[in-house]
Amino acid sequence: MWTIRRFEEGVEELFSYDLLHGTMHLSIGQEAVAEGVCGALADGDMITSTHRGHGHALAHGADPELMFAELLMKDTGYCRGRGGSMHIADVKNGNLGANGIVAGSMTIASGAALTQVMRATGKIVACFFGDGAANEGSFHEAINLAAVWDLPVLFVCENNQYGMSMSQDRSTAGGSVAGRATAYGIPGVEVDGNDVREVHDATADLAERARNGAGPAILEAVTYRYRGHSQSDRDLYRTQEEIEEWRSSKDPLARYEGWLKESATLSDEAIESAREQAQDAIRLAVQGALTAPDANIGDLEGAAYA
Amino acid sequence: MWTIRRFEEGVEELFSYDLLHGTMHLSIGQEAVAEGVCGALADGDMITSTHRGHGHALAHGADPELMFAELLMKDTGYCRGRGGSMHIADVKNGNLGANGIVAGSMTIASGAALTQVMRATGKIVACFFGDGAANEGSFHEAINLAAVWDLPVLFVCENNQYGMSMSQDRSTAGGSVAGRATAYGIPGVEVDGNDVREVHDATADLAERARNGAGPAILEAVTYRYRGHSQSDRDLYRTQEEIEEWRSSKDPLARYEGWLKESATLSDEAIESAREQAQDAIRLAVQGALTAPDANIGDLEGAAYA
Amino acid sequence: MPEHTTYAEAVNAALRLLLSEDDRVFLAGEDIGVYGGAFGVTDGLVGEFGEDRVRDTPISEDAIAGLAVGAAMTGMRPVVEIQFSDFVVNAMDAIVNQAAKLHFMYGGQVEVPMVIRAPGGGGTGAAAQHSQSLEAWFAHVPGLKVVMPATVQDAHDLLLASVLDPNPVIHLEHKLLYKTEGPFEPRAKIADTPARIGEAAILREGSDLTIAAYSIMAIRALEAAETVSDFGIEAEVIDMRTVKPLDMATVRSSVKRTGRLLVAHEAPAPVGVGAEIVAGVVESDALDYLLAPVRRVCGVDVPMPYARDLERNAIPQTENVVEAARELMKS
Amino acid sequence: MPEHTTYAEAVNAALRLLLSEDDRVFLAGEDIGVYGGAFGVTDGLVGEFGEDRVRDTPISEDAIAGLAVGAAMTGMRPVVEIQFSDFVVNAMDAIVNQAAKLHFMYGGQVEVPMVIRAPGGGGTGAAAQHSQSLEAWFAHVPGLKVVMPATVQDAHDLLLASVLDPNPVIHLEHKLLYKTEGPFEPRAKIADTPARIGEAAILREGSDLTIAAYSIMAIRALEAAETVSDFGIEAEVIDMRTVKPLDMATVRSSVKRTGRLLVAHEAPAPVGVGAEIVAGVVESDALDYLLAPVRRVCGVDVPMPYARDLERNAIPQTENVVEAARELMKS
Ligand SMILES: Cc1ncc(C[n+]2csc(CCOP(=O)(O)OP(=O)(O)O)c2C)c(N)n1
Ligand SMILES: Cc1ncc(C[n+]2csc(CCOP(=O)(O)OP(=O)(O)O)c2C)c(N)n1
Ligand SMILES: [Mg+2]
Ligand SMILES: [Mg+2]
Repeated sequence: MWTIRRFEEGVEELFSYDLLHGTMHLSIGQEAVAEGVCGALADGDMITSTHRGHGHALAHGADPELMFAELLMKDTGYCRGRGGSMHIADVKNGNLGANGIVAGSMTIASGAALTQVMRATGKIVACFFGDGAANEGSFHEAINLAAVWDLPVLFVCENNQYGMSMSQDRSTAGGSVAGRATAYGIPGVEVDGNDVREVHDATADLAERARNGAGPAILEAVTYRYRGHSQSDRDLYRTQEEIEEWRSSKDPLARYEGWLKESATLSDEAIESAREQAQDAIRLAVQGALTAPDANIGDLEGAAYA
Repeated sequence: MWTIRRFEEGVEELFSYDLLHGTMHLSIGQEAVAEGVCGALADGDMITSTHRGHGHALAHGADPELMFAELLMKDTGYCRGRGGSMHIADVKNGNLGANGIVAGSMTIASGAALTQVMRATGKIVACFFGDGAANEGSFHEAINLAAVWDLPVLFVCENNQYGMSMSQDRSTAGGSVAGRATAYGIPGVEVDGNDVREVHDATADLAERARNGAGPAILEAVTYRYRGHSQSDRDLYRTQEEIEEWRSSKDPLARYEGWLKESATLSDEAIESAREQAQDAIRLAVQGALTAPDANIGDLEGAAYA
Repeated sequence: MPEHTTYAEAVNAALRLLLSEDDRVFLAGEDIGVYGGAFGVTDGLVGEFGEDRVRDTPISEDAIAGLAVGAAMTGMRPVVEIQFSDFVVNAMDAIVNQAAKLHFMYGGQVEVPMVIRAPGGGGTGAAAQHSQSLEAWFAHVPGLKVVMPATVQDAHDLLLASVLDPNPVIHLEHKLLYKTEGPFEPRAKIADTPARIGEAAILREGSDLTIAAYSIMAIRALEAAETVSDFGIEAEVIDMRTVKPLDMATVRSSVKRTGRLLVAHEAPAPVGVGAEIVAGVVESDALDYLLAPVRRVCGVDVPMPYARDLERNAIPQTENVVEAARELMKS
Repeated sequence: MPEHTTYAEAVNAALRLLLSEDDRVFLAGEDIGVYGGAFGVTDGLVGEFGEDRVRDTPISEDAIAGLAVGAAMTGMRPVVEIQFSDFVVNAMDAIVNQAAKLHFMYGGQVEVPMVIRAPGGGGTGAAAQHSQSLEAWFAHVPGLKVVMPATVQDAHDLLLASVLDPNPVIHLEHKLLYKTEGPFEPRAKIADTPARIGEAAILREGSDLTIAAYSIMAIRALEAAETVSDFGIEAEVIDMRTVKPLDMATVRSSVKRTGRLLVAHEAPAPVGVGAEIVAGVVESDALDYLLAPVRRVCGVDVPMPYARDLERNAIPQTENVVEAARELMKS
């Protein structure tokens, strides 16, 4: 999780130096969802991601240097500088890609899951989406299809309680994404998205189920976004108090470290060095990416086609 | 209901004489849904309809002669011969129109309901849709929007158990359209769609609720389609026994007449004459429509625009 | 398989070959199983290949296209059907923002080899929401290829070529062509298809004017060419066959020979494929060979009407092509 | 209101006027309330007119467009926003199969006076799924009108004209224009707008070539015209302003004076609006006045790349217009 947080902070820093293009959607505060879900997946399992996908990519094995390279418009970036922050894919590692379209990857996830069934691979697909995405028609069609065909896909709602400026209670009838699972006759489980262990265990159960042919499920992980929706957000739709409360008392990293200590799983020193490792890894990744060759501008004609 | 059935039989006859163009979707066997719902609406309430909309239009006050005129490609038809069977609208009477797109009228119904709120008219909108339509993204978006905004719209699922060749259990996860209401925190009521009195009473309750600002609801009326999906259907996806069973033991007209007799509401003679009246009305409507002037072919240029 | 068959049969035979030769191929769509598809094109396939390979879907066009994207990205070769091309409106995100873009957007990490089959066009009395010709939209989207066979043989050969293509291909069939008959040579193997996406065919040679058309209008153009020939007008008829990419080289060289260009398609003229064909000619040196203003014979710019006569008037017919060709020769 | 303001402010002022003068007008869209819209265009309006008139919606583009259709049919004048024009893919049924068709399909029983506002275009680094220019799709659909203002004043005046129109109008704004400044005269009443849908504007007169463009490319064309004028080339620059209907009369008469045509838009060339403008010229007697093949300066036929230099290369820039104009004069 420290890697994700340091990565996002690195992005903020590069952005402030005006080294990036476009906008960025940061997942600071939501690290436990990406970490908990991807940590519970098996080798070869796949994920589909969102516009807020840095954490998903890292948790699923992406190389931070190649991610920074993408954001820095380098030819060595995951998408050769063609995709940018909203579109990082790492197909080799099973990340089928971040998607700039809200709910845009949900039907794709069902299709990728269909391949696993037809090929009997025993693999599953974890589909990340936001609370706001639950009101798109694609959410409905993707889940209904996966449910009638018992496809091995786990729909993970990363519920940070806002879709841009819209709070979930203003946008989402019924008030619960996990609750919508009953409409499709599939399990819907809500967990504390800032408790990485709870996310991990719930994912393991539902992934196992899907792997065994019992079909899809919805996992709703309640969490919070510390930063604005994107770089241009003025945060007019929520209070500073609300943000402060989550940062101070519910931070997923602090909570996990607290547990590591209490349970004597790791010593303070071990934790400290883990933090430093993340810090160093990110520093090196940025340095490596900064010195990489720029994206190749000479090859656009015809590049739309394979 | 006799008017609807006789109308549909009239359509079949005209079709067999090759007097119609395109295909037709008949509602024979489903008359109680249209009749029960529209009969429970108040003056000025609106409906939106489907590709199988003849019954809805008639139940909401349409003139069968102008409907036949439309099917017969006459200038006096509801749509001047431009719409045809799948697109009959009777806006004066509050029928905002049949729609050839499955679920295509659902978001329109929410929009029309929004007008009623913003204009404080006290009117509601009844939105007819089929069981198959419940798997379109529009279903989800229209109902979620109506629910978060407490719009006065009643979503009426005319569940004839098949979407073309797809039985509901093969297409619809969860198995119940009314059951999906919980996903939106609104009431979902399932009724016997072949019992016109049950449909009427349930509609009255939910319409009242919507009228009072309590928001939308889903009414699922379970019924059955005697004829093929359209004129080209070979009925390969269901058994003749199944069709026979519904016709012989569950026919909505027979059941209503049975009740009229048992409850001594109407005498046999009165029932008989009601039937004959429907018969005569349809015969006259066909005659009138047949002699009307043909649709005007001279005015297509620019006709797309108001 | 007969020497002579229908357009629908030719598509069916191509699907059968694809399913039997390539186990990565599967079909999905509404009522394509036991029902055989709204136009009978998939008749018998579910019996032969089973419900795993021939999948009836819920009425969820967005999911149909989206599942094809996800399956194609992960190694399958989905051939999905949108029951009427009008319903692609519900699948535009999956087609335009996903299928068309992922290969480039992800820097070449994935290919999206999927085919969407959809019947388009009018003349069936199904009116405004079941009669559109929407090829112009797809031809405008980088990353998509658009195929529109006019002949029985091409319906077979181009579908095979579409599945061989590593890119998303929109394969638009015309409802009125399904029952048309023509000479037919079924291919024994998928790779035997001689069709190449992006290659037009000259259906008839002529020296007086060039008629560029596709799908059903190529057939009507051919009929029109025979008619005007009785008036001493020899029209060269080009069937574009694919509208993205367009084989402009063939059109330009023809125009250089004839000096006159007539373009015909069923979709309305404004910002249609015909405009692109015209532009592709006059931005080349072929402009200098034009002896008269170009002509477009297209659908009336109005939603498709229901009434038989109105519908007929809204759709370009053979006689409209004849008339335009004769006027073009006068100017 | 200042004498000089930004394009975004001019749209905002039009919305304010519409909301205050016509109680049938309401706004709906994603984050248009307290957030002020993704580009700040609706800033302050919810505070002034309340949540009943300025409605934040769930992330449901199909519902946004569909509710507009239903509200418009029943007497309201909805002005809804699609946050990025790329997301209209999710609203195509409501726009194309419903809004565009109902007036005709229902035999004139209803009118659908709705406006969909959407920011389009690239140059912001948002890449393939947030940078498209999709006007060609809508210009191809009978029943829709498509408006694309280039200037601050037009952004105000054409939006007012769009709401006055009894038909569905797609009002496409360019993201990079929002911050541009220009002279501005706010209208006191909606009906005071002098703008007419379907009327082009000649931004600059010239005798050597005609440049037809719209939206941001009209601005770039104007810059290019000033530059080539230093080389002794006088370009006439036409801002089409609305792409459906197209004011071809203005383009044709200009071409008859200049003898050369250059068309510019940001969308890729294939089956774009530029092709229609070209076709509209060469199917008229203006063809005879053409001294050289026409030129199109359009976006590269590729999804929009992220990297700054790639993005810049994918989008037609002022220098591309300059270059094309100079080459056109040589040929
Ligand atoms: C189809 C579509 N509609 C709207 C947007 C603009 N948009 C980008 S992110 C976002 C909010 C998404 O909310 P949520 O799904 O909760 O994800 P979060 O940003 O909270 O992680 C919106 C409206 C989009 N990218 N795609
Ligand atoms: C968006 C869309 N998809 C598919 C179709 C083709 N189609 C017309 S009716 C129908 C079945 C609809 O089933 P249901 O909603 O249950 O209505 P029913 O026909 O049973 O009355 C289908 C698939 C269509 N018209 N529109
Ligand atoms: Mg969120
Ligand atoms: Mg049904």
